[in-house]
Amino acid sequence: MADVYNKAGFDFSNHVRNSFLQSKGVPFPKATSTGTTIVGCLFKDGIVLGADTRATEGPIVADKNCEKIHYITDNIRCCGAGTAADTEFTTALISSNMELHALNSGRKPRVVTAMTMLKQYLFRHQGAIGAALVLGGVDSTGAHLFTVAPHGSTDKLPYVTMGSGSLAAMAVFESQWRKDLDRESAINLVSAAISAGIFNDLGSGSNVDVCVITAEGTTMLRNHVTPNERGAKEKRYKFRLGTTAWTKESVRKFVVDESVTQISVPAGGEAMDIS
Amino acid sequence: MELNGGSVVAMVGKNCVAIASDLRLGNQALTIATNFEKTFPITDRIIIGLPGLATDVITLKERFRYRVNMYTIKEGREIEPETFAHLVSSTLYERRFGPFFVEPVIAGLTKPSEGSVPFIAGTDLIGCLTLPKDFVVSGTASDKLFGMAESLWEPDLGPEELFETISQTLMNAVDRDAFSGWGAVVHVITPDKVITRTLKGRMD
Amino acid sequence: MDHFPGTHWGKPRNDNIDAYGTYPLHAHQPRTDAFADGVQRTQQPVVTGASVLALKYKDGIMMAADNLASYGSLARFKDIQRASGDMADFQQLKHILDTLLIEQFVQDDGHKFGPTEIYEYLSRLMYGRRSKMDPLWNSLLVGGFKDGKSFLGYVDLLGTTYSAPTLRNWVWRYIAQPLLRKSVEGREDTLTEEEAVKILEGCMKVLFYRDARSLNKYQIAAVTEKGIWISDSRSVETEWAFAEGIRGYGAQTQ
Amino acid sequence: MQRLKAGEVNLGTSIMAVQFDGGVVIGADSRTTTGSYIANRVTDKLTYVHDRVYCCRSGSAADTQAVADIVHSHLQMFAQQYGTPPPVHTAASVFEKLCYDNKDNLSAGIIVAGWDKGGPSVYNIPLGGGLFKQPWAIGGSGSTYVYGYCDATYREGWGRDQTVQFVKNTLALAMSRDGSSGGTIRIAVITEDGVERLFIPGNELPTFWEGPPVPMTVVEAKKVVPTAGEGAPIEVEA
Amino acid sequence: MNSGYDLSSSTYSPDGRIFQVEYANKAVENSGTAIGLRVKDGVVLALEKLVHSKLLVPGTNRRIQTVDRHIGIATAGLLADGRHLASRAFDESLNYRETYRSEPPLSAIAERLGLYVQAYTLYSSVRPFGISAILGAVDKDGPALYVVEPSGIYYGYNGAAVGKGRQLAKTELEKLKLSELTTREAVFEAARIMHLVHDDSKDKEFELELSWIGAETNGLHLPVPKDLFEEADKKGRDALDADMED
Amino acid sequence: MSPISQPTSVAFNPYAENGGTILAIAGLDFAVVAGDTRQSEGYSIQTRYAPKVFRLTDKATLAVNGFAADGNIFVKTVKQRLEWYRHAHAKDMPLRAIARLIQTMLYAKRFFPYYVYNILGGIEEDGSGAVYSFDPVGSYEREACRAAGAASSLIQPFLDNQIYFKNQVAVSGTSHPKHLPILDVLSLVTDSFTSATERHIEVGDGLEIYVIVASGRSLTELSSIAGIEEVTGSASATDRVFVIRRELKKD
Repeated sequence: MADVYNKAGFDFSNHVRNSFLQSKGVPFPKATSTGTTIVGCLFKDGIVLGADTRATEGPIVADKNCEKIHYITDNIRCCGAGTAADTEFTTALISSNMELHALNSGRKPRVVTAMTMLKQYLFRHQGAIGAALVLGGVDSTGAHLFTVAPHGSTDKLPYVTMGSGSLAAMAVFESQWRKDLDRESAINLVSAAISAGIFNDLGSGSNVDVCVITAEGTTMLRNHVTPNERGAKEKRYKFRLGTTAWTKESVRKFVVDESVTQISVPAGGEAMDIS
Repeated sequence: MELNGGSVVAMVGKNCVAIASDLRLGNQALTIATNFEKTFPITDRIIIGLPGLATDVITLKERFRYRVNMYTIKEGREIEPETFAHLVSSTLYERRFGPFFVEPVIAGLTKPSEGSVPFIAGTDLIGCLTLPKDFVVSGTASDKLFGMAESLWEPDLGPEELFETISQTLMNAVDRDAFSGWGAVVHVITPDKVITRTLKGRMD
Repeated sequence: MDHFPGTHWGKPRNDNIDAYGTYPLHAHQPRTDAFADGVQRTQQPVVTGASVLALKYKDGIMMAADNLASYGSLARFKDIQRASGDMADFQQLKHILDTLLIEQFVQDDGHKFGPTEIYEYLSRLMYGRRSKMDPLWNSLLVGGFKDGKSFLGYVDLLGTTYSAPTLRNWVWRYIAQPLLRKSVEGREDTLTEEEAVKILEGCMKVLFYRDARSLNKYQIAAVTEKGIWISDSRSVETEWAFAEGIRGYGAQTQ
Repeated sequence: MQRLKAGEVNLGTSIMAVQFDGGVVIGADSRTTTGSYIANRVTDKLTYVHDRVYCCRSGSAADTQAVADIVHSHLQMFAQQYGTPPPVHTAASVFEKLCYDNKDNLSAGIIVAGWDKGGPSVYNIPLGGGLFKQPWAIGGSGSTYVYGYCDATYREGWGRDQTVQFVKNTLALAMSRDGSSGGTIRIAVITEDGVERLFIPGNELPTFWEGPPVPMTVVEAKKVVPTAGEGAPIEVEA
Repeated sequence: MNSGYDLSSSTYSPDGRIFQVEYANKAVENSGTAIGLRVKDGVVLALEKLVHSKLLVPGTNRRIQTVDRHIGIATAGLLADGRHLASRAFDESLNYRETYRSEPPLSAIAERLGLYVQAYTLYSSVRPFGISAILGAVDKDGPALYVVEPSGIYYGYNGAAVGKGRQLAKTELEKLKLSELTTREAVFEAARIMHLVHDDSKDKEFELELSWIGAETNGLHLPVPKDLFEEADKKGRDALDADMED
Repeated sequence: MSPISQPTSVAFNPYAENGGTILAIAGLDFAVVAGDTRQSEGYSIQTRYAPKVFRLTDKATLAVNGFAADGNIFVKTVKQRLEWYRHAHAKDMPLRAIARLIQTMLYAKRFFPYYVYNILGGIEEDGSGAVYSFDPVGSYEREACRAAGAASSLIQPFLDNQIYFKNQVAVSGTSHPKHLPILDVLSLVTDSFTSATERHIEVGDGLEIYVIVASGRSLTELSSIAGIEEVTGSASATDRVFVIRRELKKD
């Protein structure tokens, strides 16, 4: 059990076994993926990022309200599409590396640094880590927006989209994006782009998350638009107690029943002699 | 997942959580054992459900026990549900390219001083955490469990009501799943006790 | 009765097989030879024509299509007007449809095909061909106007059909569908011709921006009560200036 | 030809570099595709590796970016170590070594061009490595359509403006035929004095023959239009 | 009288005739007249359809039929044979299109029909067609007019007439400068001739059928439109009356 | 991961999967047949309104789900056969005969099947509500309820639980009802679909519920339902067909 303090990096030790199982016809369980629409766009004072909140396992919605805008540093955020675990852990890794880098260098973190770390990390794994990212932030050199594809290529653009809903969202950007939008219009545009993904791409759904990053600070608008609330059910499905038949019961109580018995002092008794 | 079969579901109630698993252990379509519990207590107030490849279920159960013990020793306190969920997640992601065939479900209450708040979580086989407010499902009957739970669950169920809802959810789901079933066990965790009941189920 | 000169006159007839003497009237054997097994039609498209967008508006149906037929990624025929999918299959389809229309013309019995009849025919044709595992590799949009009602329908190579206020095909659907849905759904009865043209122009612009197999050269056509018009070849205004200052893909600034 | 990895972003690309007396002109289209979707329509494929040395990238976006980043780092070290800007040949050689040594894992076709004390030069590093010094080089999927045009058109002794025009025309022709190339044309003129960037927007590209004009057609309802030989007459029932 | 040489079309008479074919011609000669005019910019077909019963619905049982968009056929003789031949012509036309992906020239259709009709003169088991067919079209070479006879022979014409009144009709046609007439003018001439050749004494009622192919029909074979038909019909009738008064 | 798929396959696949879900429940003297209206392909919605439930006669409705082109052709063919039956016998084909007809038609294409799941719901000759469910090659069974299609695995266990009272212990001395009241059934149908819409990406947009009511049954409960519309075919019909349309989520 030497791996309590694990070495960094991945452990491939089950690989051989798994390949064997697979060759024997045991199906590989599906990883959660975020079909996803994620977008970002530059505006007058900074960056607006957006994401839907659906996570899927095949055609099943695994999570109706997941968070796809990940924290990198105070002034940098990253939206993830692709294999959910990969986007989660990749951004977490880069986030901590950024923190270390900032402590090491004593400077405020820059977006290009995060971008470079991400692309080198993903390139090193040659596409095996299925993370498609939209990275945005504001640093001393201004506002920056990038996409990072799973193989480690990056793009620098004023408005970007990623994920299965990226085409729908891009259509909105291409027909409505203008230079130097104000904050409100930028938020609305990003919401419209995400909504296009939510309503036209089956892999995307539920709510719109928005994050605004400016030189002044970062505002996370979690569930900024919620166009897909579930309505009330027509019936209630509470069961009568005793509906389910069971054979055995055991109860483990945390509170040991105890009764405190007052040991009465004889009335008018004298104080103990302690001398 | 289909090699040994099995399903787990966890639900949030009012000041309580419940977690339930079936009892089947199979070799593909052949049922080998009908007392294979897939839920394991981690602390008094945390239970983990591990449906999946039986060898990994046992390996991971031991590994989590070990890691939680190490945590307890190092930190000198009992692990909290959310911390444990991240421990599970990281443990699985270490093996991103050679994963355990297990999709854990975690149910627990935070410590009393923090209000005994219900906590449930699930991850996929490589450790992607989901933290829903209502229920988590996993295993070979996950589709059916999703359908059942989505229809039956409602907020603020008391421990006994939650027991009925989670039992009905699991039983009816596994009855439509060839790889799960043969009875079930349900745990309801409340601030002052854990109620464990074994359910009568179809034996086919 | 053996009315027809040709293959079998002068040969003994076999009444055991042809009890009602209908051969060759109803029992044309498909002509096969030693190579018949080797004959396969389109199993994957070779020349792919570009796609068509269509929408319903107040006065009828409007469509837009770019003029490009791509061969893989080579723009080989620049002056072909409209099509979608495999060009050879599309030309075959046009021929079949033409034959049908000649038959109708020759019969001269007062029946005229409207858009719904053409659509039904094409969907049966497409489904029939897919069932023979010999599909016509096209997606078709049928738009028309008859008896005061407009019609718009879609058929693809599998025979899958549906009617909807906005339709499009191939990669275009992912890009143009959201735009069309947003601007058309629920407004089919109020959209004016100018608005419809504007919507399609907006779509064509985005498609030109984002589809690697499109050209900034397209035509718009409309079918209304008054008839059909097909515009000349036109282009949209495009916007590139914002990109002039972009340098590199990352940290580069020079 | 090495294939792209599944799902990889592709620089379909038309790229080009031409030397003239005082420097080199490099140019590229701006399209990046995944399948037939244009992931980026304003890509900058002209990549800085040192002050007077640039490269044009074609192939996998991830691979060429990684290689260019590594070379960029190498050349910075070189300049610091030897106190002199790296010659174009040096830069090209580093590229070539990386491409050759990793030929099984890379999908990169790169043109390196720039100016050094020896004057302007252009190097072509095709898929799999190899270093070829040429007065002009074209690359990427679009280049196959314009080799003939280049052979027929190129002349030695051109000045800057003629060379720029040649690059512009060649790229526009390649972009019009190759679905994987398109967007705008980005050009950089590298001379001793510096690097001058030129930008030709997508709506101002040089145009050539594009087929006969297509006229407007109007068919009034209840009228039948004659057809010349082919196709059904268009009949409209009102 | 014919010593049995007329019992089969596969048998010649001693002097080299096929009586069955000649009898077929008789069937044509007893039928209402059909004429065709090939003029400057089109073709007009006209036909005298004898109405043998007042119970028939006017305008039905058309004897001028359409073969393809640009081809019409008028037959004199047995109506059923005419229908069959028109259907065969349609098949041939489609077959030509199927093979060559262009609209068939009339010469090709006439040739194929000629061969087809001729095949019915070779076998004892069948009888020859009892019709002569006038085929008219405007194809890529301009206006064309052919007649296919029961023997299978076919000729191209500027003006053609078959059926009862063919002699008189031919004489009238020969008087016209066909190559200078427009299609519209030819419609009037055709109507006039049809009224002229109709023999009121023998056949009481007839229905005039008129069809045309030309610039005004966009190259399609269509019945002459109602207003023009009525005008031409009236003029033809009037001309006849004027002749009688002379 | 990329939604753009290019037609690169060597062999032509004559089938597609167009999503959606259908279900039917039989009551004592009524039957309910429902389906969502989304038609999808991969991650894209082809149309938000493509009906999956069709009225065949005044006592039979058919729900089809699977490959849409096969489904549409199949329904057209069934309707044609029923029309011929009417011509030959001057009456509508009885429900159980339609069920057998559908089996025969499906099995006739055993080696190039219609890739569709059918559920037939209606009123039998004895006036009872009935549901017949079919597999793509014609195996069929009369049941009280059935879900099919993309989200069938989500809905079927729920129906087991709520219609058959599976795993529920009745209050001692009583037993579970054999048939549910019509309004309860309709609520179950709606809840089934809203739940499936939440959890299955291919279900949504709209819901169409056909209700077939046996002759003589009171219609008062139905008249309380908002937006219910009668679609009975012939004026002389004694069995009545209604349709209820509801919106579902569109994401």
